[in-house]
Amino acid sequence: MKNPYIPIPVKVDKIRFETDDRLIKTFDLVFFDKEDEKEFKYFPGQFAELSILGKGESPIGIASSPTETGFLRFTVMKVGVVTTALHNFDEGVTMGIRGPLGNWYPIEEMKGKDVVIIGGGFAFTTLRSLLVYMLNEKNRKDYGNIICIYGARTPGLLCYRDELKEWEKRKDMSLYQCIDWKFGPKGPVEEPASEGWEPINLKEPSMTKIKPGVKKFTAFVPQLVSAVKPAAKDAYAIVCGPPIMIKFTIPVLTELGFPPERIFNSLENRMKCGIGKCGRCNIGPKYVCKDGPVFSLKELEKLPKEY
Amino acid sequence: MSRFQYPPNIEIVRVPCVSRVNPLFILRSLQHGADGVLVAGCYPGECNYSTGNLYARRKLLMLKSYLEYLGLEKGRFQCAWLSSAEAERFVKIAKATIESVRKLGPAKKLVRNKFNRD
Amino acid sequence: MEKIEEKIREIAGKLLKDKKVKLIIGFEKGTLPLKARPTFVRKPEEVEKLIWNPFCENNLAVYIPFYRRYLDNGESIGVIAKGCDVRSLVLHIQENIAKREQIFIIGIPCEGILDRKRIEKEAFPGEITEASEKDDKILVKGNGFEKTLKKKDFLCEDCIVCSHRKPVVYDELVEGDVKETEAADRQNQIKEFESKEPDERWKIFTEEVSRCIRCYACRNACPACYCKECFVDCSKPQWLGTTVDSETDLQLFQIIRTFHLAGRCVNCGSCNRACPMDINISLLVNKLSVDAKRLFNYETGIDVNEKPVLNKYSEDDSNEGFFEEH
Amino acid sequence: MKDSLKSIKHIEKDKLSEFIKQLRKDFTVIAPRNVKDFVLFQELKADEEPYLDFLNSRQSPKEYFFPQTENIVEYEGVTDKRVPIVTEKQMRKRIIFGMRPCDVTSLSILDRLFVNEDYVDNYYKRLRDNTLIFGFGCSYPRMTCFCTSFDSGPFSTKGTDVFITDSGDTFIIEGITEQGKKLIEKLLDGDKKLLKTKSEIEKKALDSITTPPNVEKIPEKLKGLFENPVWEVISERCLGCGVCTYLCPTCHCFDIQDEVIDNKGRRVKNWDSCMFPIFTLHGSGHQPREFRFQRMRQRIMHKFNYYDENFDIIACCGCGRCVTECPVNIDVREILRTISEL
Repeated sequence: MKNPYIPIPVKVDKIRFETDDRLIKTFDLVFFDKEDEKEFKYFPGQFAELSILGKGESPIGIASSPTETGFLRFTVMKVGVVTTALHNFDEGVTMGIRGPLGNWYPIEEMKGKDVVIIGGGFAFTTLRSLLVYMLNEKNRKDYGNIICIYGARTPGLLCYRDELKEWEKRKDMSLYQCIDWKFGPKGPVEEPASEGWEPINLKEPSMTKIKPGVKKFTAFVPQLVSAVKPAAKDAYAIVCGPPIMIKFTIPVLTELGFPPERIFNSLENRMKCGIGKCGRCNIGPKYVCKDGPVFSLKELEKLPKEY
Repeated sequence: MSRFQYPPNIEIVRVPCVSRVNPLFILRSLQHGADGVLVAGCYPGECNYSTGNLYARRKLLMLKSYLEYLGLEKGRFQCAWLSSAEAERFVKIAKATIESVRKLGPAKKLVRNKFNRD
Repeated sequence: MEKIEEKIREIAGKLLKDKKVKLIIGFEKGTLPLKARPTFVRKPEEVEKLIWNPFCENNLAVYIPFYRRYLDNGESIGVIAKGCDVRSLVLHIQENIAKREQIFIIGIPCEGILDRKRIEKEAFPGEITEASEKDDKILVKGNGFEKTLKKKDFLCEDCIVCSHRKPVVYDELVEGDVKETEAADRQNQIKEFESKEPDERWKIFTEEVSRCIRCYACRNACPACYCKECFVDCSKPQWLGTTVDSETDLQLFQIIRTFHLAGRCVNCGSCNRACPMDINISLLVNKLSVDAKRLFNYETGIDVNEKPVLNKYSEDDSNEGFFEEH
Repeated sequence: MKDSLKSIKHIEKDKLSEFIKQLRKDFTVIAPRNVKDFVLFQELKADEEPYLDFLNSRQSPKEYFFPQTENIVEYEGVTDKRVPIVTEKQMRKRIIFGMRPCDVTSLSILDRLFVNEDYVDNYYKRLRDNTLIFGFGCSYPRMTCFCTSFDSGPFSTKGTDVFITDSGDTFIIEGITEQGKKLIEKLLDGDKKLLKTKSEIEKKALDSITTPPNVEKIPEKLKGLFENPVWEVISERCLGCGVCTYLCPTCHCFDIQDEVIDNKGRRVKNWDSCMFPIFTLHGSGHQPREFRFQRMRQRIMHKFNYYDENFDIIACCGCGRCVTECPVNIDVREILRTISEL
């Protein structure tokens, strides 16, 4: 029987900085063994334990999509021991990976429906996976309208900026982006950014008249959602971001008419084993690592508020 | 200091003041392979920060007495007052320390050289 | 005892009625024989559950750092404190956890706490199902077993050598007088240990700590261990290995935790009593108090205006053991 | 009936060491030993007899199935180039001798977590598969015992391979599983009288467990109590140490850590406790269980509600260790009563 604790060896193929603050890097990992690659079957929303022998493990959402073959992509922020070690890596080193772990976004259930993707900051990783998956020419026809709303504190903190530029041009989806603050030479400046980023009606975001073709705003994500007003009929909303963003986005979605069973969240908790044994990532009886990380709002409403 | 030869089996860890020496530094050095630890600081009254070494003295005194009480050999952990101008004395102390540690032989207590208990 | 209890309830009731304190920390009857346990009284009508007897083994000062939210709001806490608890409270005041006026000390002259573990071992391999105490005797009963024990034979090691049975600082002192122990008796255990050869000492120390399961009960039961992040939990840098099968990590844990108490330990013996593996931690920490007294003539927790011993210095401190030219 | 009689044997007390000697030929025997007037399960030294005159061990024998520190990956090489060494070490078969029924019950609870259809913890399974259990009836349950609240009792033979009862001058020895029966086949045959003696001892033991809390409705009851202020009352005296969780035979939370000495390293599973704040502390500094009451709630909820919901069994076996060893006398029986009265 396969031992779920043993990491599979992978090579760090490419490393690049993702954001201007240089705290977030993207890593492309390649399997040494073709068999391992074949066995590593995953779906958008799942995560894996990045394993550095001698340092430890860190659970990170998979940012690549199963439709992209030949590599696994992870976007990692430098926080703890493992992620710092990861950031210090050079291309070409060997490390380990355990996974894929957890559940995934409801890609089957959403077929034939509209999808609204809402992301904030660097939590966009698994959303990128989902977006790339749905935009793949084989899958695109399975889904209705795709709206993506993505915000970060500054333009420099948006992830996957090259891809964002391509998605902006696409006709088969609409991408709305927003930023919180302008970035000055000495760090964030406490005034709304303006250049190229349209203001919205901050007091009554839903009253904002969006001019055709304008898709970049100075706003918080929840405000932009309420300005864009995605249609709730037959639509799914996938939300992933910092807790504070989720907290304020959910009421907006509810107001727009999204029922709890069609709003999905991806959660995060301190994890170790990733397979529901070590007992730390539970929210009530559910383990984020095994039963999650993707939960519908309906499921979350049944769970204690302990996350 | 550069003109004087000091023994090669010394690893020097510079700190801004002897009071920066956390007891954990000493114990971890012993745990991770040092056969002896010498803590040297400026003479009382000559502290660059006026009183750092006086605070440190209390700490070092107690730690030394405590470790010896628990049964660590006298000499595994030593202290000395030393001025930054006394290169010659540094060499002398270093040599004396090494000599006394050599007499004790390789450290056996506190050393971590294998994973499991026998 | 009844008299002391009555007095405690009277003082506590009055304090709560006058709203002088938000909370009183004291003892109530436990669910097991030989056991009293900490309790928290907020209403005057609840004072009836407060008790006092020689089974009140916990050092109640340990709870003060948990109530920072009260202290930050300028509220006061009443503590029913025996000699060692008081000294721990003084330490908290010295270290700015609380202001003197925020802690209302109901001092109790203490005749020493009974060593539950030692009494339980009297019944080993059986267990004690009933216990009561009167005057200088303890009556214990178990399955087909009954014994009368002399209290003075079953005092905690730390209580035998206690130097301040009578609270050194208090707002109200519950009546009763106690005789302090003789200074000469205070180092019994330490002296005996010191008389052994270093290798023998190291062996005993290692044997004791090798039973450690790293539950950190000693740390959490200690009123002086209130660091927000303990060095054992620190990951950057990671000071200490995390396993229990490496002997040196267990040794290091005990050495460093206890050394952290140098000049801060009041020898209440809480760590000893909390340890589920019966490790003799007093043997370690008591030496530090003895040294503080020997080297710097300092005793912990006596004067609220004094600084802890390692937070001050004297130009005349000894240079014992520093390198000397021959 | 005839067959079941065959599996009942008995042995005189002074012959026990001979029997254990036989067992030691093929097995590593782990049995209760007296360590400084308290009992722990440890490997017997040569010619050592187990210390069977005990109520229960201070620590449960859980550590022989779920060790406090257990290597999961060993590796070699310098930084960046470390490779796991996979070696299949042979394991000698073991016997845990004299395990109390509550601790045996705890294994059936742990089995559901470590060996289930989602994932199998190979390390636990290997230790479990290679161990035979010699259960030992509790003639004198402790005053803190409440095993009868659960699907167990002082003479429950469930989960054992061989079951031993102390009947004064002899041990009554029953073979429960085929493997167990085989091990004891050379011992003296027993008769019906022994069974009667056993049931008398059992009845006396059962009678001495007077007020076990009723836990039947606890899981259901706890469902609505998450936000109840009772948790702050229950947990107020808690010091936040790990005694209850580390002595508990059913607590199973662990941490994974790496350790390197020179060019060798290992990744280990270490016991961890939900009573420690660092257990759930996020790298970002976010802390879902900031207060003591939240951690206490997690412990009780996990045992009596979450575990029941996930695995259809309560994660408590009533051994009473957390009751006797808690430094501030937090009594889980009392908590259960409080909860059922709410």
